[in-house]
Amino acid sequence: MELGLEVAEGPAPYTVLAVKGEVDVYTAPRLREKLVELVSQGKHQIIVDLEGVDFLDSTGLGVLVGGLKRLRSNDGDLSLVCTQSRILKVFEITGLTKVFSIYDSVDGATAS
Amino acid sequence: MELGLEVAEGPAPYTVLAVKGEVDVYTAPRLREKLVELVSQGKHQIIVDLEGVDFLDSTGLGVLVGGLKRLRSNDGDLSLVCTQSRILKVFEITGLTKVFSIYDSVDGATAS
Amino acid sequence: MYQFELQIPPSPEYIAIVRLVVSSLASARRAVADERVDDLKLAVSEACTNAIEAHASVGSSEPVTIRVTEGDERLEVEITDRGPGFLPDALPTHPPVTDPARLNFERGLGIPLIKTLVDAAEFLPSPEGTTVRITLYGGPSDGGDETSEILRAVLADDE
Amino acid sequence: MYQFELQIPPSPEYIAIVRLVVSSLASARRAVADERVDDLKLAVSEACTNAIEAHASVGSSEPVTIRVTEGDERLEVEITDRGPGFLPDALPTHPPVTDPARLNFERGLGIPLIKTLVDAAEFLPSPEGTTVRITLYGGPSDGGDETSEILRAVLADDE
Ligand SMILES: Nc1ncnc2c1ncn2[C@@H]1O[C@H](COP(=O)(O)OP(=O)(O)O)[C@@H](O)[C@H]1O
Ligand SMILES: Nc1ncnc2c1ncn2[C@@H]1O[C@H](COP(=O)(O)OP(=O)(O)O)[C@@H](O)[C@H]1O
Repeated sequence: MELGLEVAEGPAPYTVLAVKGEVDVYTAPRLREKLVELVSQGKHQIIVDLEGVDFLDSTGLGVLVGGLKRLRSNDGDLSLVCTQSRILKVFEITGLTKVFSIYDSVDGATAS
Repeated sequence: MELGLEVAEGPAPYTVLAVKGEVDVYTAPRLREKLVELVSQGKHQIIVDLEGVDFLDSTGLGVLVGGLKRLRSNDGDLSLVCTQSRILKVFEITGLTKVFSIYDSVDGATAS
Repeated sequence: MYQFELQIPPSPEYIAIVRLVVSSLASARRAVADERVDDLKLAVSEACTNAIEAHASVGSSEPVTIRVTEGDERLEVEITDRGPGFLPDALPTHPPVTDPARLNFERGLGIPLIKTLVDAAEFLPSPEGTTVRITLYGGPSDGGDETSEILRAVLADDE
Repeated sequence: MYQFELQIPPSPEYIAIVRLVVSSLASARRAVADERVDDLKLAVSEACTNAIEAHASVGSSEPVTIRVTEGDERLEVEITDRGPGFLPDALPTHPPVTDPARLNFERGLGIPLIKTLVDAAEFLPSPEGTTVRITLYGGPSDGGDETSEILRAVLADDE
């Protein structure tokens, strides 16, 4: 099972990380590594695009929380793009809709 | 698991039965019933379109052989449309490429 | 009424297959409403993750067993491990999401998710390991205000 | 090296799930070349069909077991039933396809398919039932003239 991870530069200062596939305990470490790599490259405004994600579990949530924490401690931010109700539901259940800024589109996230 | 079975009238005297999904021991009885029904309605030139079939097992082959036999005994015929190599392979392995006329398209089958 | 059993090596890469099997079974049989299949899939996946971590914590390479039982209007999934067992009611709770310290907690979301997503979740520890029994009842979901209830459960978790 | 086990009720509707599991395992692990996954899927499906029919013939509702073992560069699938057993070498052969009487045979294609599709197929009858062991070796297929060999096997079947 492959996790798709594509990095694209958005309008400065944003970097967009598009995630595709299933994020679970098996694949989440790759997402974590990619986030750590981006932060260490000085990308401190990261938009994680979850539109291509079919499945997201608590490990995936944990990695996103970890990324957010790392970025905030660098005066940056991690925001999310997600419109799929089954993925949004996982953020809602865990209360994380109050922790992350979640947008309808990458444009929406960069316009914020 | 649903088996898709769509009947359409082709240029006379042809009737086209388009099959979609997986044909196995569970779903093949529905294919058999549909063929029996068509024959009993006087459709004696049947083209079975297998382009939408994802999987075909020996039970499915048996049903097609049974249909062919029934039609031949009515001076009719059953021909197939199939271009997918993994499905063609099953006909080849069992020698049934010599029993059925297999075409690239419904047009090819009616032009024969 | 049928039973379906799966044994997987205690390794994270197999959880995707469990999800595939459970969601195929649940949607094929229509014992549960379509929109609940995703809930079941996530709950079972979380329980398998915990089972596999439990085996890792004791160095066990024994298989983890997933048993799916369909009854009248309900679907039950039992995930059984040979790990150390645990006391679900003794788990620590998270700071509220409004507290900045919340960001220090990357874990501990699995069991709250399981409890919220399914109609019944039982945690049955024994000296040989743990069985998590997850039940979904048939019929469409009630469409109630799930989210607020959910948030309350996660934030308070004061049982 | 891992082992994966599945138990299904002896009913035709579950064979689709076995196919899903076996092909997911085979393609995820890359123990076998992609183009062989379809071969394995069909062979396992045929063996499960036979196992389920064997249970039906004796009225057994016991589960059928599918065990997938991955070794170095090979994938082995064992399908075990609790049916009456049979003698694979004593099966009748079909008339050649050129004979019009061929059309009287709608059945008996399963075992020739299994034998042709996989690298090794063993039929292990016992007083308790039958185990069919199917093996695929790793690496890409040899691209040889499979079809003619196949046709010979099916038409002659004179072992
Ligand atoms: N099957 C299990 N066996 C042993 N301990 C478990 C099991 N399931 C959960 N636990 C314990 O409960 C804790 C909380 O689980 P969970 O809410 O899923 O979060 P996480 O797995 O991210 O820690 C785990 O860290 C573990 O200590
Ligand atoms: N697992 C099994 N247990 C008992 N009998 C079997 C088994 N597999 C095959 N057979 C016997 O071998 C025959 C031929 O099998 P097969 O080639 O798959 O064709 P079919 O199942 O269409 O008859 C079956 O009809 C059955 O009598």
